[in-house]
Amino acid sequence: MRVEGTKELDAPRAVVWTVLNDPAQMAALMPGVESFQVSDERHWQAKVKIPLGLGGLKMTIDFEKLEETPPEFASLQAKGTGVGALLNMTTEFRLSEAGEKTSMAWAADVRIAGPVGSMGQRVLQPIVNQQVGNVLGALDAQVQKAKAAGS
Amino acid sequence: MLLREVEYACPDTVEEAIDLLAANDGARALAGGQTLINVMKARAAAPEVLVDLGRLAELRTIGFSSDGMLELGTMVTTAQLVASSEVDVARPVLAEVGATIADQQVRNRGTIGGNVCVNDPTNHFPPLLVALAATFTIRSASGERVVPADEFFLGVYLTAVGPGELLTKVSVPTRKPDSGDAIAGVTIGRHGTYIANATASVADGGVRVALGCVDAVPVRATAMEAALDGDFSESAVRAAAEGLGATLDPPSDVHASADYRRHLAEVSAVRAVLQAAERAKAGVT
Amino acid sequence: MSEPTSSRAVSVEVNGETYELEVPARRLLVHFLRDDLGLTGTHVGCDTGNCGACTVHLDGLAIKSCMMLAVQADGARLTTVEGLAADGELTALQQSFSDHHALQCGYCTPGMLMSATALLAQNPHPSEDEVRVALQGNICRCTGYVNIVDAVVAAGETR
Amino acid sequence: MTTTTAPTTATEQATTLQKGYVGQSVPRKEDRRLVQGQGTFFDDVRRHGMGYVHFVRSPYAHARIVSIDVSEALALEGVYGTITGDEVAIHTDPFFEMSVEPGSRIKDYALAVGKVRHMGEPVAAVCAATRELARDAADLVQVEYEPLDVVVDGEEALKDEVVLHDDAGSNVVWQGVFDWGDVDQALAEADHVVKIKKLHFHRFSSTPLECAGALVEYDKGTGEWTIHCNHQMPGVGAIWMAPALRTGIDRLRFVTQDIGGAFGNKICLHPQFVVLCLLARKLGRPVQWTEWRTDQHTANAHGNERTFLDVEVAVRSDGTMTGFKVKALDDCGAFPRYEPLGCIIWAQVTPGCYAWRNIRVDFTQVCTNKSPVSPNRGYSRMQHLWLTERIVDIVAAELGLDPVEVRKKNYVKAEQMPYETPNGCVYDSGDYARCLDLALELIGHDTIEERRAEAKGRGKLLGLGIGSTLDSGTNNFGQSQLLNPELQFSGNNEAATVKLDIFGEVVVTLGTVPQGQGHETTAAQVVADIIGCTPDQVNVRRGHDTWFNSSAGFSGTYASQFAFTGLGAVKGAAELLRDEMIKLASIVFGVPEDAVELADAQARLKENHEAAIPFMGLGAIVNANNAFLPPDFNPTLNHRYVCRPIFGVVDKEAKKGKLTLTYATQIHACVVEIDEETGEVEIVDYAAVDDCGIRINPQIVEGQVHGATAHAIGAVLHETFAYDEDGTLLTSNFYDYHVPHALDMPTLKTGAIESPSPVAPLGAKGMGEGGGGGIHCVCSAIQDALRPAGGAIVYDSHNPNHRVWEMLRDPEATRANVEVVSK
Repeated sequence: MRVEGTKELDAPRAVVWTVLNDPAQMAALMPGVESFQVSDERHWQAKVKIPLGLGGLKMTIDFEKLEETPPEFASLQAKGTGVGALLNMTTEFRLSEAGEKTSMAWAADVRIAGPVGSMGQRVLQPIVNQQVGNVLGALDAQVQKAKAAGS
Repeated sequence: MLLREVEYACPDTVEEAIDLLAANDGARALAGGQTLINVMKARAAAPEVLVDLGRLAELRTIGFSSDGMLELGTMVTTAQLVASSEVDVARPVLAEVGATIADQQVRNRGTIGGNVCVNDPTNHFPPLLVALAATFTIRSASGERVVPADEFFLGVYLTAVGPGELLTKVSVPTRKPDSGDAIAGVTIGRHGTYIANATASVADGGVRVALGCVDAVPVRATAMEAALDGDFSESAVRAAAEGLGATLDPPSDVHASADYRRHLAEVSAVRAVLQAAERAKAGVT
Repeated sequence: MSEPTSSRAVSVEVNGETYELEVPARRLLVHFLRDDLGLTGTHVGCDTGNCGACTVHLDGLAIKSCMMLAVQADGARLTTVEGLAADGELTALQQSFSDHHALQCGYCTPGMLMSATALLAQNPHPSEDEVRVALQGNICRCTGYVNIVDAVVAAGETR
Repeated sequence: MTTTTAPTTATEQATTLQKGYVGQSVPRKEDRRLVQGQGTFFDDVRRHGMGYVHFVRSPYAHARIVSIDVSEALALEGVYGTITGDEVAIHTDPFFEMSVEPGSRIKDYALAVGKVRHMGEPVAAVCAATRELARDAADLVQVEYEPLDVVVDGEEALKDEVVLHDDAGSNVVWQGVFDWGDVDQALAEADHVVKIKKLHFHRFSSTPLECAGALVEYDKGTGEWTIHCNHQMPGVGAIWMAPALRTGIDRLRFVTQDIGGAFGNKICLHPQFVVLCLLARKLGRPVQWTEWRTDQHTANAHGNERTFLDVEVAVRSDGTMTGFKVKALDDCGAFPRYEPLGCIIWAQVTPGCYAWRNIRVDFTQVCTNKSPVSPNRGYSRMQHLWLTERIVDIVAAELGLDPVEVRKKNYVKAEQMPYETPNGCVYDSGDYARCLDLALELIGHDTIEERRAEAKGRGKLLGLGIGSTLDSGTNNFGQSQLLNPELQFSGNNEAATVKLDIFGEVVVTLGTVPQGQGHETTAAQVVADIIGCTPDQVNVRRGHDTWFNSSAGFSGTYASQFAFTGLGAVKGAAELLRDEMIKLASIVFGVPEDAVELADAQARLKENHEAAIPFMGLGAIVNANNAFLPPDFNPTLNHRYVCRPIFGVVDKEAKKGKLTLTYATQIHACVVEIDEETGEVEIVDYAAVDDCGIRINPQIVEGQVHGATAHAIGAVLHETFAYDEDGTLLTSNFYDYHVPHALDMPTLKTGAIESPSPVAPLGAKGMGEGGGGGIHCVCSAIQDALRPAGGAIVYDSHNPNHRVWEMLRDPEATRANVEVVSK
């Protein structure tokens, strides 16, 4: 399933880039993160409990940075394992300057394998859309925080 | 088919239920269980504690508030609602829709509270209750709050009911003279799961339209509502619905592409509004 | 306050007999009936509550025993297919199923009978449409429902 | 009443054979236990100390297995043990493959070895004290996978860019050309050539309500396994399992009791059963496995998916069709298992119901990363018959001909029976045109245009459809030699025993494995007529037991053959018993044998009914009081008969032969309404007319017609095993795989004629599979309904709302598929 969009962020590109490339700040964006561990600058791991209302879906997600061209482009791969579900996601973003603001074109290819992927088709897309919405909302907040801290 | 280990409690009072929900991280209220048990069988979700509401008789009542709202306890079963004379008088569309939910066995166990709290995008009651401008009473140790339908549904399996809270009742405005409600949609098989649906409620020359199965939560067709402006002629309704599909970002699955869902949402909205208006004119809902 | 526990003593009346057992909280009612009580007439045909092969009566209402925990049935009165012809005499509905060839492999039959018995208790002379609505939650892969619907309508007509 | 049985004018009894119990709707003997919940299905069997098995299954459609760690699972209290693919590879041999190269090089083990090839493929199994614990432990098995590229489309698989079986080196399982008559000449001489680029027959299966499973016991002392199960073809199951387990056939005892439907889907259970056998031996305890619905959908048995490419049909100006050619691409999923038999089984019905003589089929079968297939009601013929019916409707639509008239013009005629097809099969009897007339009468064909106009006023497009189909019965396994000349399979056989016990009980055992077809009842009817008693007096033992029932190499219930081979065996054994009973009585009476008759459960003098010996007397003499019998007469009152149908040998060069023996006809007609706005399809009228020769038990026959029709209606409108591009099955349960329920099924009208089979022992043809009549019929009706809305061509066998809507929205996209070249 591919989701994509463009998000305007009210901060200079450098600030946005820093937020997006700091694993610790990234962790704050993700839903249901219970613990977070950085292995090296290209690899990190998160244990999450994706909130699904009826009880969270626990997953361990390994992240790997695939490509980056500071300060405009990066791509990232995430592989998650949990009982009943396997998550494979590649995501990328491209930042461009829009005056004082930054425009972020993003895309994510999300694949969920396993029984949950097979069962939950009709609910997964809305869930993914919604989680993406949450992440973008959190990103906005995090960028504002970073901007405020930097200024 | 086989659940993960789970702890179970069966409280005798609402207060006790709320205490149990608050005291146990990962606790879920168990109402009819017609979705929750299934999700647990798949081990797609695994609450650590189930708080069974089965003995809470006070949540099984159907009645009226002092201001004339129809009040449905969270544990009112769909079958109970379908057979209720109060519902038949106050808001018959609830029974009409209830009678098409799943099957008789599920209607005998499934509850209105469970149906709305699950908020599966294909569930019948969430869009209906949005169209009917229902309110939801949520209780916690710190008291009671009332949430309007437009703010109740937050996501798939997610509602305004937070940890340590319990939905105790759903309140629906009783129908006014010259009002009409209707649901239209396309299902997988007859009386099956919805692929897309729309509910319309016409009253006082205005209309509320809510779409189901097109997003994580019911979607109000506000532009269409505004465009109608009291004219419920077929041409006006069709004109008002035009472009509605294009505003949606529905899921695509084995039963329907996103495009087909957009189309069905539009067709369903037209049909629901026309039928609701017809019923309003005829004085029946 | 009742504390959450992972197992619980359950007392149920099944087909007129009372059983008291300690049951794990996670055990489904259908497995309790089949594995713990040995009442294997109640069947499992799916894992999502769609097929209705596990239909039993809980305090007189038809329900799917795969969508309920055994502990939830504490204090309840249950009837399974074994309880229909308790004295060995087939009920009119059971006889009608045989007369109309309403069963082939017989796997869905217990659930069908329980749903139809509940219908006839409420509505002794159902129409074809009413029968179809009442049986919507029971899947049969053999008969195309033709003879099942006939059998239930006929059982209603002869009452 | 929901069934409108055809009016008497529409039911014609063509038979002249004398009817006793045979031919009557005798109530079923099976029913009494089943309506009381007293049937015994495999999951009802319990053994002391048994362990429950749960399979660990692959979430990936294609991946290398890097490692499997079972230590955490083994550490869980109550876990008895585990097994992985590595152990399977040591303790068993790969299953026998029927194909030639490259398919023959495929290695298929009971668990994935080294690699997984479809979602849900078992990679390990856990055995524990309870069902719940087994699953808990399975969740603790750590499997590390390295995902590989996935191929889920047959045409893509042909490119071999992603190869499933490295040993084979190609995804092609089998490939060959069948060429009968001279299709090139037929096309050259045709007035019109109708070309269809692509038609697709989708994946679905009958999804029996009872899933698969077994309880397996191992006897350490004798090395024997007892498999309490619901396998529907134990004879062939054992042929797969015994060599894999490196044991003898008689070491595997299959026991079935009641079976909750099978429809072919319980033929390929040998991989799971071998795992159970290994676990039972390894753990020294009975082990039990119950498949779940999700497992059945993801990893047991799908019907064959088939794509038809580059169809060309030769048509004369008068509407006579003289031949067609096609490239058929069959997708068998991850492992061939019962395949490549599907690459030939369709040839039993090569010309469908039609008299065209020039046919070329270029047939290829490939593997993809999807569930393996298995025979499924109408196996392989249904796909091909759908093609022939699509051809007829497309030809009619494109040339402006009446679909009824085109059919009648091209049907094989009653007076041509028995009719030899271009590939040497013999259609034994039938009258297709008369069946069609009856079906059309039942749906009120004469008022169709008025109904069309009336529906239009309600925003509905109304259409009429016809499905002409054949149910070929009694498989000649010699057809496998047309795929692989080296195979040592041919003919067929089935066994039965009939005996008279000491107290006069008549006891029958069957080699067949019934799953709801009422064999206990129909066998009793046949025996009762032959030995002169009532069916109630005949005890037909439930189920199948390879040790205690007599069985033969091809024993089982499949391929619409019970009426021929199963009842043929019963008849043969009963006749042997009858003859012996008469001889015994003649000795007792001291009269010639022809003075004795069997009736009313007695042997009596024809001339003096008062002089009679009850069956009990006969049984007692032979079993307990035989001293007075003459020394040269040694009766057993216990007879086995093997019914061996006579096919002759197949011609491997010309690929011709009698691939099967009986051909039941089913002609369906229906009326659908399509919502112009939403594409929703509603079947508003439906009729099925059946001709299976003599009907042993008309009620049971009609029940089979109903059931087959329901499967077909489910398949055409709702049921599909759809995959995404990653090989994830999107319809793994009954939510998304919607099977028809009572509200979805239209009222079915049925009619019947009886054209007795000249070749079958009782004049009765195998039936029950139904040949997919409903699929052909509904496709035909949808195309007819869409005619005024742009004339879309129905190109797929699966037509849910969304596809019909797309055909309404963009009919040209489907019309681009078709071209007519006229002289």
